Amino acid sequence: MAPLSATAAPLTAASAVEAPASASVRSATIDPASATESIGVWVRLDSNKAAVAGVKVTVTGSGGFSSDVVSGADGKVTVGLPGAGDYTVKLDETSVPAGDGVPRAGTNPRTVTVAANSTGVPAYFLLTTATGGSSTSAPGSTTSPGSSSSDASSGPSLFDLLVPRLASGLIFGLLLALACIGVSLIYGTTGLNNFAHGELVTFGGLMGWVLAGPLGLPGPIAVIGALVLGGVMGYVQDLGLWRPLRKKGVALIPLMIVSVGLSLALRYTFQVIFGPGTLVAPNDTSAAVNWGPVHLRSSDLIGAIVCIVLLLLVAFVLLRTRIGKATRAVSDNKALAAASGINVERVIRLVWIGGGALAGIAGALIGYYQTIRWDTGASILLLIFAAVTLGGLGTAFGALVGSIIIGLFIEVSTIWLPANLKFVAALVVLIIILLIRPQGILGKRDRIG
Amino acid sequence: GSTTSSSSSAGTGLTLNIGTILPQTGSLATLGPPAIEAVNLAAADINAANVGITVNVTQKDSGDTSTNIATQSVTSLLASNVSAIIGAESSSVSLTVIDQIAKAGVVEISPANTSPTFSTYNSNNFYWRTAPSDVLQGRVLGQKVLKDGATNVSILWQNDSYGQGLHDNVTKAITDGGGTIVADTSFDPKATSFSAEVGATLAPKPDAVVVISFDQIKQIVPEFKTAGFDFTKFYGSDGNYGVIDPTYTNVDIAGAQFTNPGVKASDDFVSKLAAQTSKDGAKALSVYSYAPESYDAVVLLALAALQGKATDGTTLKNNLQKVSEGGTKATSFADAAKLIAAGTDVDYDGLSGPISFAANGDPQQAYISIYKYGTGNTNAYESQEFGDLSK
Amino acid sequence: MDIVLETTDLVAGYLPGVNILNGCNVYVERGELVGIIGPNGAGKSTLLKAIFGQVNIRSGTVSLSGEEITGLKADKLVTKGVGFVPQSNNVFPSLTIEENLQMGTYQKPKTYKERIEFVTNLFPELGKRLKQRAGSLSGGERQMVAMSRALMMNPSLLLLDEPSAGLSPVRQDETFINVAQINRAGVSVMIVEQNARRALQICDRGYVLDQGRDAYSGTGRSLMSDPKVIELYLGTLATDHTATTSTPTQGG
Amino acid sequence: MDFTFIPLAFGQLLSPQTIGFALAALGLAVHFGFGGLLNFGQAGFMSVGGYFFAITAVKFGFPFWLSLVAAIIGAVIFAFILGIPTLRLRADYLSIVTIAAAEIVRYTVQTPQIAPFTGGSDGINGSSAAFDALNPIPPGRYGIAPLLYSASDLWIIICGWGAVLVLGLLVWQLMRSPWGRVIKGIREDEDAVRSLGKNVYAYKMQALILGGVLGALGAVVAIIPTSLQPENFGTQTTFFLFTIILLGGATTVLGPIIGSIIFWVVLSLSDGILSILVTNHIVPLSTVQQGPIRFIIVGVALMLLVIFRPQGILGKKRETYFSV
Amino acid sequence: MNVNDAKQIYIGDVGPGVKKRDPILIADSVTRTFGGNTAVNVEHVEIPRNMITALIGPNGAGKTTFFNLLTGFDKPNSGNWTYDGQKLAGVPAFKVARRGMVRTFQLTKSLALLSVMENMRLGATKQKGENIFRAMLPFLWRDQEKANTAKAMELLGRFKLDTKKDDYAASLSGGQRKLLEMARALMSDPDLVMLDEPMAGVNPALTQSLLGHILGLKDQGMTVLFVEHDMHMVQTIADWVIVMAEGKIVAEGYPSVVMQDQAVIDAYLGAHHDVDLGTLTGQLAVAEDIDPHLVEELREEVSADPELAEELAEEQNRTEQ
Ligand SMILES: Nc1ncnc2c1ncn2[C@@H]1O[C@H](COP(=O)(O)OP(=O)(O)OP(=O)(O)O)[C@@H](O)[C@H]1O
Ligand SMILES: Nc1ncnc2c1ncn2[C@@H]1O[C@H](COP(=O)(O)OP(=O)(O)OP(=O)(O)O)[C@@H](O)[C@H]1O
Ligand SMILES: CC(C)C[C@H](N)C(=O)O
Ligand SMILES: [Mg+2]
Ligand SMILES: [Mg+2]
Repeated sequence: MAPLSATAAPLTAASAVEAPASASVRSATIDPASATESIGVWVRLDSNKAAVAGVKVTVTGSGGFSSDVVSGADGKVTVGLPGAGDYTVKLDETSVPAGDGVPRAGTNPRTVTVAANSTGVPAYFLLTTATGGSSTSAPGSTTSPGSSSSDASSGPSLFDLLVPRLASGLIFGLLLALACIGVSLIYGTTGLNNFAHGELVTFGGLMGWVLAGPLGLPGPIAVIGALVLGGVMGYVQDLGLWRPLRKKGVALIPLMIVSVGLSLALRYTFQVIFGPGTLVAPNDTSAAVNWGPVHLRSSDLIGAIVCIVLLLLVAFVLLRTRIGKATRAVSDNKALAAASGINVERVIRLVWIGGGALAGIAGALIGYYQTIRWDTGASILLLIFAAVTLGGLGTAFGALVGSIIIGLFIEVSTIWLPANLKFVAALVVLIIILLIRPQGILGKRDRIG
Repeated sequence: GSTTSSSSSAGTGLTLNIGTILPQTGSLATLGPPAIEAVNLAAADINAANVGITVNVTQKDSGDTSTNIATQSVTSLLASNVSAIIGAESSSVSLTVIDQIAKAGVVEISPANTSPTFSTYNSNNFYWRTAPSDVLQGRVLGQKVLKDGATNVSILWQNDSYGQGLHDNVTKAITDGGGTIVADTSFDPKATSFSAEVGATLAPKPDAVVVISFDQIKQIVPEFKTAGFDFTKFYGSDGNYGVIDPTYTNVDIAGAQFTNPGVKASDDFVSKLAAQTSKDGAKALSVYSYAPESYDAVVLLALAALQGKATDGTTLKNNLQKVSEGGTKATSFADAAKLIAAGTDVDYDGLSGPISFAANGDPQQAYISIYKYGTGNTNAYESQEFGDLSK
Repeated sequence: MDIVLETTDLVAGYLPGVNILNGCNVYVERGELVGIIGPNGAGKSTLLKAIFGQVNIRSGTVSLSGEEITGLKADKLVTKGVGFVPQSNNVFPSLTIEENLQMGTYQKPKTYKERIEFVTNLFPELGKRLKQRAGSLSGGERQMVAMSRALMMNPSLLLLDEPSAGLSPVRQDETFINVAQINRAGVSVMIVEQNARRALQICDRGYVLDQGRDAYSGTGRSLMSDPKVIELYLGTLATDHTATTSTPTQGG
Repeated sequence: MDFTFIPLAFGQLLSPQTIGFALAALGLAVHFGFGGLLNFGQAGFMSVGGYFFAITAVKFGFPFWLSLVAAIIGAVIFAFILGIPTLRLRADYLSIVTIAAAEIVRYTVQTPQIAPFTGGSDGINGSSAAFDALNPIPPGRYGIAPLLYSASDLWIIICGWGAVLVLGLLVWQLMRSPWGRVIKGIREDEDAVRSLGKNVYAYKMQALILGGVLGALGAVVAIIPTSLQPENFGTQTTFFLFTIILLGGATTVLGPIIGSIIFWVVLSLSDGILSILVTNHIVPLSTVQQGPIRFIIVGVALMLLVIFRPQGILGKKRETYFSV
Repeated sequence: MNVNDAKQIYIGDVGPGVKKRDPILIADSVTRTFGGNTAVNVEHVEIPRNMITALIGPNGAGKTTFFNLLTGFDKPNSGNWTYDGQKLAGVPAFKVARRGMVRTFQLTKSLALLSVMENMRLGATKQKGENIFRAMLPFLWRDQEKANTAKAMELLGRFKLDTKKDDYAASLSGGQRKLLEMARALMSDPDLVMLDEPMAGVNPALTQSLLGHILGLKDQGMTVLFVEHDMHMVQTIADWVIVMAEGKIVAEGYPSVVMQDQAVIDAYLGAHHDVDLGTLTGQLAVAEDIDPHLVEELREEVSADPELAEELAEEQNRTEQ
């Protein structure tokens, strides 16, 4: 690479080489139209992109090639080249109209590599008047990921960064919470860590898609349909698989493995049926509200509201109703619950139906919020478990709190961390919180002895 | 996999067993079918030509990198004594199995790997590919962005071998040309939400955005739309070209442009593929990415076998370069086979372009096509750039 | 005879091939208070669990007021008026005391108000801490909750598995008095106890269980003074003591 | 019809992948089956071991033995980092923390910023050079068709099974010693063990390290014939490992090894059978659908297995009556 | 009563927190609160060495919590205690046990999927084979293992668990678990054994024979601190009794003395715990020391039911005669 001296030194490495070469080649012009290789110079203002005409630019290359050109009215000029290779492009700063400034620091002169058969290889100069403070934007400098490296003045403020992330984190957290409640309750009532719960979510999403997409039903009906079908799926699963296994007295860990198997089987069944691609339900994706930096679609807002309403409803059912209390009793001690006259099987069946329904609607809403795939549920399963654990296993409210924390951390962390580490942030938070409260945020410890 | 043996061909000829590891599952599964069908088609064409070589194909799944399927598929292919393996599509998957294949003395020829990593990878010359390194696509894409007038560019790219390589080369082209990367955001290939990433990408108000992904683009463009982005400033690449199609109605990305290595698939080829597809009982194809390259890969292997008069991996690797460059040009298998039979040095130029292998197994020249979307998410071939990597 | 509960040749067990109950025959007449005692591991808890449908019954029958209920599920039995206090794991740890008691009236929520009064009278300690989670209670407090939960149901047949274990002496006595009282009010009771003398005092009849069989039976008092039962099971500690309350213990 | 898939499937009996999973599963059995540590992050241990091995071998050019030691040290360090804060957690919480830790490893190694070191999402290729250099077997193809092995295949298979044998014996001996008794006691109730004067924390840590090192060694065996790919150490791998130990019997030493063999053989067989069915148009499926179908089969097989033999192939039936 | 003993247990005036001549465990101002509720608030207590001390008190008095604190299973809000002269506060549970202070749990903790014999062996201390490196070399620990097994067999015989030695602990009945727990604790030859209601749920005859064993252990120098609600047992073997109520030590003394203490009787024992409950009079008498409310209830019941009234009158006649 040629040295990139910031000063307007007249001699660059390339032009130094060129000196002893024969003078006859000097200023020889090659017709850019017919040349197999050419460089396209374009001089513009950095601020408003306006073209700057009449600026002198010299292109020099090996073998003594050199060509002086002047930018046209559109700021452009094309330089025909004798062949592929490295060329030095230098802008004559004295020819720049007064007040238009100088090229961005470090860009003049510059080496441009031209590959064979490349025409119009761009060699642009952006003129800026902001001299001293141009500490940034040296070409090729590695920029910090996830954030802009351009001048601080134009960079977004922390507020602008934070608020949209809080919004999307909150929405995602709420969606996650809906999906979590089923896991939490099923774990609570049956002790089963259901690894196939993700597939209930996927199922809901797919059903939502089928209803809204191919069947062309309106969105709200599709979402309600997903809720109903999710409940049916939960019921069928319990009836066809889990109940017989419970009857057989299969222990929890083997049951968990059954759920892993079920998850695999269902997930790939979805793939066979719905294909491996991403499915998108018809939706109005333009922003319904623009609060400063926050852009939300109407489906995002409605989704969030539906989540909140459903979560409140679940809370009410669990805390206040007889069946809700029975659910918690079953989760504590099945034998004793039965001895208290609770029909344990019925409670578990209800939990499956409810959990399936909530997962179903969560899936449908996730389909609207993001997109749906055959493995959508599986890909958020870890987050579901993390949220449930964070809140305290088996406590439905814990799942809510955990979900929102996870949702927020995933999004907010991207302000400081590379985006591909966003799950890491959430998981680290999970670990840290569990270190401080090993029983989860809302979990309670029992006594020893 | 399905074995397309068939056709009791010219009595005493050679039998070439090839396997494929192409994505039937995983994040590239949308781009698997065109390649899979093209391989079947090529085998059928070769066998139909009846020139003393029969090709047997065993198709296996490559999955994606999150499963270990590729390794297993390769193990099984190697054990069934294939002498060449076509695949994988994803560069990362190829990297998983490249050593395993090379150590077995079997040729691996990928129709779609574009990561520059392979150009310098020491595989004892058992690794080849018919798709050009992203040094080329990156350059074309980066320069295209600049030529369209954008100088402050954001890149949103998927963090894998392919994304990394393309990202590096796009970045180089843009900064070399005097532009600036204003936001450089990578995402996990398995990410499910992109709002933060898109937010970061758009925060510095770029003139253009380059998105390097696989089918995640379906989830990415709505975020752009919600943020009120103008899609004429949107650029994509081979990994996500064709993913958005007229059935995708939520976002109209009219004006978005995509690069894709290779030439536009010819109508003739497209209709032959369609016939093959229906014969195989598979779903009709909607994209043709890397179908020509896959077809050519099979043809080149068959030619190399004819040239070397043997079908073992070493013979194949020793003759691949020879049949691809220097000599009399031929554009179909039948023609090239005739030339070889006549003892003429052949230079096969296939459906995907003027394939001529360098010693490292890379094609030296290639076309990069540019496609542009119109309203209704139809896309049209715009132009193509010819690139030469030999210098 | 009006028999409320009867088991005939009951055989039951946990592990395949291992029978814990080997043909057990017991019955409870209406309004009767029957005690079951026996060495550790004799199968007393197993018997109660078998009656209550929580252990596999391999052969034999259980009948409730003449109706066969063998293997019927627990919640069905509750509907039929059977209450059960298990020996261990007898509270819902993450529910509050109040919620534990509510579970007692799960099938008849209307009766809650009335029953809770009755129960908190019985165990005033509980009444004061209705909001405490049962999981944090002391051993004896748990036992009170467990007993109360069963009493909330107001059953017509009550199966009690060592209700006095872990209770302080006064609470034990109180429990026995209460059981007697409840019994006098018409509830048939089957009580398993290790605090055997106390239990036999209030029982109309008793069984000594040994190795899954009803080895001896008789009125409470006859068992208490049966030398075989004393030797095998009751020991002489308590009697010794009653006789020699003020004898100083000889320490080493 | 092409029936080579049958011998081929049985070729999985010997494959390095089987060995790698057998070792990692054995490690998981130490954690979970014997010690009751619900470790859902065994893939993380594998990943760490693999990276320590590959980075030292490829980037620093360590000789094989040194890289192997590095892999072990890596696993030990990871065990400490993971164990010091988390071994106090209840089993189900531990499971989530370990799964999270494994995912953290997987995401972190792929960070582009440290890609020069870790290879980013490409992983690291070529770590077997030093190992192959030790190969005394003359080059060539060995075995009976269709099971032909190159000299380097054979070398890793021999060394791998040697390692399985030695480490299996070691674990077996440990588990029937008083040390193993303490570990099993902790599985049942750690407070009780504590009350008997055993340093539960230290024992758990030892078990975590032992199992982790086994996982790391498994990863080394698995990556030598192929390459190190971060995505290969995702949660799916841990699930497969659990499947394997439950298949074989979680509280046995032979179980994980047999489980691994069966798992891979069955996976391979299912693929072969499907191929035959599809190719001969016995089932109406296209090649593209065949990929997912085998996972459906694996999933269903897994369920059936657990349903009909919950204690695993070698486990004691008795244990399942006292549910975990 | 040990007043006759040559050695007196305490120094100075008997009362809560009295100094002991030879204490093995001394605790000072130990408190533990849960929420607003103070479960333990012990100002000073000393446990005499080589004696059997009973800790009694109403349900919820804080006995178990106090055990948990002393043995490191729970953290106090404040407080200090020494064992054998060494500070013990803040020492983790396993180290407490290693120093010879072993406890059992009120709610039993058997190691379900270990056989009864393995449970027992686990109780032994200083096992060479429990070191991971030595564990690999069986010849280093085989002899010790044999000795432990023999010892375990002997204990199991005493606890009537020998026939169950190869069964999983999960298959024991409630009482058997209690027994196993205690036997296991004894495997370690503790200096101070702390038993939390060891005999609750154990059948009386067996209890009786085990008491003999405990006395034997005391002869060999062991100190016992136990919580128990069975007064027969307390009176039979305890040398000293400490009474706890509402977290505090409210009385201490020789068993016979403490049990005559009116406060203890009122709060805990009841004056009539030897009265036969089989009669209404008996029940009334006992009810009198429990709760006036209960008495009232009983009387109401009697007056409502002529049969009962008759029965009561008859009984009273009999006793008067
Ligand atoms: N973790 C806890 N949270 C809240 N309260 C608790 C907790 N542990 C104990 N308590 C309360 O502290 C008090 C003392 O309990 P403790 O178990 O020490 O009693 P105890 O004397 O052993 O009683 P018992 O004889 O019934 O076993 C009880 O009232 C109990 O409810
Ligand atoms: N879950 C179980 N699995 C297998 N065997 C069991 C189980 N529970 C109890 N047993 C066995 O059944 C027998 C009877 O147990 P049970 O609990 O009925 O005794 P119990 O008479 O109630 O004794 P205790 O007075 O000690 O409570 C015992 O030998 C015990 O070992
Ligand atoms: C199919 C293609 C999108 C694959 C991509 N070029 C890669 O190398 O990974
Ligand atoms: Mg019992
Ligand atoms: Mg207690």
